Amino acid sequence: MSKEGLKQNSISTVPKTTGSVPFQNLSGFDIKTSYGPEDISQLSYERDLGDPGQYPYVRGIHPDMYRGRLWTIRQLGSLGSPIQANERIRQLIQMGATGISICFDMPTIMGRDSDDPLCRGEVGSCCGVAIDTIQDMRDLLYGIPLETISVNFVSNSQSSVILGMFCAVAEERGIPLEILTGTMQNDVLKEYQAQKSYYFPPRPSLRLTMDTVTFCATRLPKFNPISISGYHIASAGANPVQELAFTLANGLTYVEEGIKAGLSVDEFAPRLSFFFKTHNDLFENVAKYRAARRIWARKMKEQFGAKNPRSCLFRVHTQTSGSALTAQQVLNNIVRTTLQALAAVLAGTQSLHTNSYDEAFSVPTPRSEKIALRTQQIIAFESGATLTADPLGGSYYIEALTDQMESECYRYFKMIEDLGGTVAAIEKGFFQREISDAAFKYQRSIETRERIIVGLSEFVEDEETEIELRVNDPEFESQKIAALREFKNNRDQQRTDGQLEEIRRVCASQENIMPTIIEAVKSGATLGECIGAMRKEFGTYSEQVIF
Amino acid sequence: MTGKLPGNHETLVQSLLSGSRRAAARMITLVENQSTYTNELMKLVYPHTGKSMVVGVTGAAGSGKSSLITHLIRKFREKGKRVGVVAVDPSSPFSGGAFLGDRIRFQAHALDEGVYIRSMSSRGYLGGLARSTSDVVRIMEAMGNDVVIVETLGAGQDEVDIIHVVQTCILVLTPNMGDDIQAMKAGIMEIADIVVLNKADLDGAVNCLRNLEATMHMAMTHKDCGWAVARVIPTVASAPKTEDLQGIDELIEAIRAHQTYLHESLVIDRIQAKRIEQELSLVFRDEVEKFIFKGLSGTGKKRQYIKGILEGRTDPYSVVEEVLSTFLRV
Amino acid sequence: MNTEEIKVIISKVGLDGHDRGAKVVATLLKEAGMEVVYLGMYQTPEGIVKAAIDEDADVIGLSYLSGEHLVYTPKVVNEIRKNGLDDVLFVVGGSFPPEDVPVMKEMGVHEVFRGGSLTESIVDFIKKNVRGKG
Amino acid sequence: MSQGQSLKKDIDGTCDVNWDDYLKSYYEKPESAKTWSGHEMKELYTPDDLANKDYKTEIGDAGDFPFTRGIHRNMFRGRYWTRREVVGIGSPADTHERAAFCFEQGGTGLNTIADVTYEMGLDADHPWAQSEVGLTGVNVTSIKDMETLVGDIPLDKVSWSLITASTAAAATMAQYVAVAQQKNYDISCLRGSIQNDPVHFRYCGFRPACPLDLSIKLGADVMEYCTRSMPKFYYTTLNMYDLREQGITAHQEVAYGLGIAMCYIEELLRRGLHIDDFAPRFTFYVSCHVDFFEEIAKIRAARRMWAKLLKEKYGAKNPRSMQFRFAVHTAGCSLVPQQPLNNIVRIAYEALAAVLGGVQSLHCCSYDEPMCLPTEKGHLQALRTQQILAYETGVTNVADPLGGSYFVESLTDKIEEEALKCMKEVEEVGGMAEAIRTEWLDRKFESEAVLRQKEVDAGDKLIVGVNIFNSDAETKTPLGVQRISEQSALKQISDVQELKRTRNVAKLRETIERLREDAACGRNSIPAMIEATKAMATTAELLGTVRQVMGYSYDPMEIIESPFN
Repeated sequence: MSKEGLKQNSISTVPKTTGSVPFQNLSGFDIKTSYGPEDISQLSYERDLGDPGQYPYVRGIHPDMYRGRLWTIRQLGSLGSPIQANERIRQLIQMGATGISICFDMPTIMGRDSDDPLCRGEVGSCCGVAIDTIQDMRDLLYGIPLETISVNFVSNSQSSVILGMFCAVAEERGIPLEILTGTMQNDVLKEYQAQKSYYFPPRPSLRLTMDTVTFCATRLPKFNPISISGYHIASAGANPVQELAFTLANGLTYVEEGIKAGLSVDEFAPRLSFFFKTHNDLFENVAKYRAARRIWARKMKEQFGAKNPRSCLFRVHTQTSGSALTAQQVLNNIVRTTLQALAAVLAGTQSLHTNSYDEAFSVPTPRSEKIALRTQQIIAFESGATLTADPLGGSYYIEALTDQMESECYRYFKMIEDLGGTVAAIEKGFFQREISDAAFKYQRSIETRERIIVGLSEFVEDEETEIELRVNDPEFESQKIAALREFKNNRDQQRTDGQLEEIRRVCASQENIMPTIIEAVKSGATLGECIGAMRKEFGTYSEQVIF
Repeated sequence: MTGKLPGNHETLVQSLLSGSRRAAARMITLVENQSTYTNELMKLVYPHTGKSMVVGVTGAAGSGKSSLITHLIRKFREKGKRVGVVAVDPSSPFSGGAFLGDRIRFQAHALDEGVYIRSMSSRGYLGGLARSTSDVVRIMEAMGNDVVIVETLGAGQDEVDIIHVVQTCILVLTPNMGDDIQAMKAGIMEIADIVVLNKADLDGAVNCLRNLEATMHMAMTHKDCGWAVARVIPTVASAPKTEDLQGIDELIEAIRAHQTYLHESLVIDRIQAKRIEQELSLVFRDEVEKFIFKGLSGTGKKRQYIKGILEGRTDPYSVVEEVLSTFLRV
Repeated sequence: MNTEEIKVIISKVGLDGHDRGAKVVATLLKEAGMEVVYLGMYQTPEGIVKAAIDEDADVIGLSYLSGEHLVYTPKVVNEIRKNGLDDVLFVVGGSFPPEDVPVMKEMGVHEVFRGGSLTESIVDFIKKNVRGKG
Repeated sequence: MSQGQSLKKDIDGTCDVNWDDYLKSYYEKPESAKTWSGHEMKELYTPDDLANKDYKTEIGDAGDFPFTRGIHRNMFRGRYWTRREVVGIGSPADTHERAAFCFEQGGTGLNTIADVTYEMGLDADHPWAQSEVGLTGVNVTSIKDMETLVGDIPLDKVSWSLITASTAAAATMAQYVAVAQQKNYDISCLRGSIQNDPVHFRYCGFRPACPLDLSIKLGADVMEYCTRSMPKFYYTTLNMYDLREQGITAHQEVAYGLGIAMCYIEELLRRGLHIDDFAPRFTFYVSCHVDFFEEIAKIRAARRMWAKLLKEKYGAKNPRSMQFRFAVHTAGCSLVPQQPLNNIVRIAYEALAAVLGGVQSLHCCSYDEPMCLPTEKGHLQALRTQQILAYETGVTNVADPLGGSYFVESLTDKIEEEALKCMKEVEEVGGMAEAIRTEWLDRKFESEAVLRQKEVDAGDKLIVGVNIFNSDAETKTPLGVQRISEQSALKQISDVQELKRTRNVAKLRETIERLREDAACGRNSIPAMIEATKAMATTAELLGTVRQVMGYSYDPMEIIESPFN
């Protein structure tokens, strides 16, 4: 056995710092040594918890939770070309995935076509599919029975166009829009707060989102038009309580906007869903979900007077934390992902994506993707964690932590309110500042060894396990561009131009944009062209830089 | 037939007579499986049998038969005798399979060329002895074993057929058998030539011993009275410590005594005769049945008879009468 | 050939006494209708093969646990060959790296069942491959 | 539609999905509502489930009787659990090299594990041993081997964990002390532990070495010796883990484990020790299996049961006597060779369960254990798993974080209730010693093990890669395989033969005679063993002598005769 091996194996490699975490969780709460009945003496089961499936839904939104149905095993991962992406979907399903999720390449995310000069080298990037035209959407959805199968689009600023293409393809197939199911991420507010892939100023962006919401409310009643996403907020560096507070604040903003747009809360609120991230701190994470369910339920009922219980349900998709993974000692990431996935299940998530262990430095390989999937299956079928709803419910620690999360969250609501609401706060750079402060604080804690990341800040190894990389097809970009050219040549240019003009007109008006977009993509207008037309009307936006 | 043994019966039997365990093993399998060669083989084997001492050991499951036997083997080997052992275990009524665990206890002889051990499943045949045991014993005799030990599970009265195969029958009892004792008394005690109380170190052994000896005489009256089971031999056949073993020598002595008695009193001849009688009836039963069903096959008669009995037009007895009269012209 | 005419020797070899797996398999083969002669622990290659001869066994099944499989398998195969039991099926079960499966087959093992094998797969293999004795 | 056409070609046949099956799996739900051990679980647990439960007396704060919530008030804030990875493979020299390196790295805890030959009590030159020496650990035949093993590692600065479980533990103890004394250490200051649980070890394949009365005698000899002479030494790690690996359930693990513990306790009391003299040094080895909450509940239940047992049955006064001190070994039998990297997932949350249960010392399996002895990479991964739990997950912040959970508290009660039933069952067959002597326990293990396999065969228990999602078979171990060279072993064997040729036989005989007397008069055999060891007596000679006195064959394998007859 090598000396190196001996060193690494020796039980002596304990960190120089005494306590790993200075007895604070990621949100910076001071955690007591132990919690007992006295810590939850104020708690009233009926008022503050309720059984699963009962208001305020702290213990879960379904009475029988995973006994009724397991969470959806929804693995992301598309590949450059729509054809390959379609094939990937099938592979994942054959490995046992129970949800379909599609993410997009950089150009698509930025609302540009593959042939856009700005996109050289980016086509098919970041494990996403490149969608330019309705033909791409046809290929992507080829053979998938949209009548019964729900598809999740990880699409944000470009959502109106993607939804347009989705509807167009469905109509081509003669499927009535009313029966379409699925989800559009379509959460622009967090783009300004965290993800930073926006095209227009916040208010027009918000209007586009609300157009899709109202359109869905009337035309696609079974479709989730927004998945309000804390994941990206957290990935940008927000701590768990910030993720909680900002996500819910955004959610409440969409509700207000929907009501402004003339919808009744119960018309669209039941279709709002959420997207959280699970990070390394197990209990804090569970508390975050439980608090979210209580806050959302109470807000919807008490502030917006929702009558339909479904309006009060905090339904959430979860992804394990990509940013918690390290490029060092990659197999450690299997351990992290396992613990995070377990945390999400104990928190009562409705749907789950587990990261591949090599995600930190490469596009996942088939092997790593399989293990990510197996991780969920082992938890589902071996761990017994599905046996009963909210297994942690009643734990002195978890209940105390849930309460603390909740009150901290309300503190943030107050701040946002004082700044004049979410959009104003965005424009004032509030979220951006909060997040970058938290990110900085976290980074510091790692550099000062207050926090230890195994294999990164401690227990570092020189020797690394060799890992296979998935290489992107270098030919792909040029092929895609060629295909796009051919497509453009075969379309009725005049008709297309007309439709693009129409988009610009509607943007100036108060009309709902969706019908026009559907017509435009049918006429062969590309995603980039549609966005371009809107940009002419809405202009662009650049935030003040936050230090 | 596989490459593992010479194909024709003569050579197979020849190697058996020369003591080949391979030949014995294969032949026993053929007999067990009631293969078509059985009769031919047994014809060749039979003349070379009947000279060995055949000892039966019977008793309830867990009474320690195997442990006793392993000591008997040791003793006989010390005297330079070749020993064959047939250990019969019951087959599962559900699957027909069987778990034959006795060999674990015989591990001490695992490498001894002078010991041939064969585990057999009862294959559902009642009476603790597999249907083919008597043939198997003959084969072991022909193989040249001076002693053949037959171990069977004593389930109760149906055990009785062991006496037709063995000369000296050892019944193994244990203390605290509760009601089983009654069954034993009523049943197989009558067939025992030697009664052993194994696990005599357990509590209650003393009382049990007294009760048993009290009932002996009653039991004896049912038997040929020339030999009286004077007493019950208390033994301890399995103990991790050799010093704790008990009664093995006494048992060996009792076996010797009984054998001497058999030969001096010539009772041995009667036993051999009984054994042959039993074999005859077994072979008859099988052969006649085979013969008749062969004759019936194709005629559709068998089905008619069954139908007739079903519909109450006739009954098995009349049918058999009719069939026999036609086939055997009695 | 009828299942109850399939005679299987199940044994451990060497000092490793983890006999749980061997016992479980023995019990389940019995329940599958076979006649199982169980030899237990601390057997020698010679003793195992002698038992196989006496019992006219169709199958020899060994269970390993502690990495001794590469030590004993050749010795057992050697005994089997020496005694010309070339129609006896030799299978082993236990904990092995997949790399060793071909190695042991090369040595003369007919099939290898690694941990997690379902009983059905063992029964099926034996039924399919056991050779009749006429 | 040209692309559409080409697409059709591309997809059809290649990877066709049955959308109906897909929908079925979308609506899939768990088949069974039972825990791994077969307890029917309710859909929901609420305060009603804990209604008539008094926190103070039934649960208690961490650090307070009955210690349900942990034996320390501040749990991991005081110190982390010990992250133990076992060292010990090949010859004493190999093992020393590895141990020494750990120490140089500032290691304060060393583990060395005995191989099968040593556990069986055989010298390296025993015919049965020769092909297996050093295969699964290290064989210490004479004081020479122990000297090599210890080398220059300062015994007063290190906590040495000697993993010998069988009756050979007595020899190990003697050999360790002998070396320590020769090096002029004050043995009363030595810290460390020895597994020393011979009674359970008969079920791990060492029956010949571990007859019941001999096991209790020698086991208790070590315990008594340490209690009187080495107060800082943990003299037993009562091994519930190995029992669990036989295929029994969580509550049986606790029940039978405590049952065996009682065998030793009663022997020590019989020898005139007071319960509080020795109980504080009693430690346990517990399994963590795949059923997350059940294992946590099991640990909490075990803590409560031990506390009550010691207080109520044995009248312990010292709280430390009532504290269930335990190490966890994640369940080797929960791992499968199919899709081996999946085992990392299982190990990860099994280890989490151990930590949430408040473990004192944790050993994670290597993911490759169902295939071979752990590789370096496997070991390392296991260690990293513990480190991630310790430093990244924040689960160490709070003592018994699950305390109060309606589900966990109810499950804890359930396990305790079931375990008490099992203990009663054992009482009824006349106590654990009787249950072992009459092989009642053997039969229990056998039937349970068959049951477990049937559950998997029938799909009542699902194992990913085995009876679900088992499509692909792998042909190579992802990160390689551990092999051991036989060379070092051969050297050790010749050394032993050399030693036996050259040692001073007269002196040896004296010490062996004294050992024989002490054993015969029922005196503690460790002191005599120490003297004999110093006179070059070998492991087999020490144990063989006592075996003979107790009426057993000198050689467990019954092929060698005593050289002293």
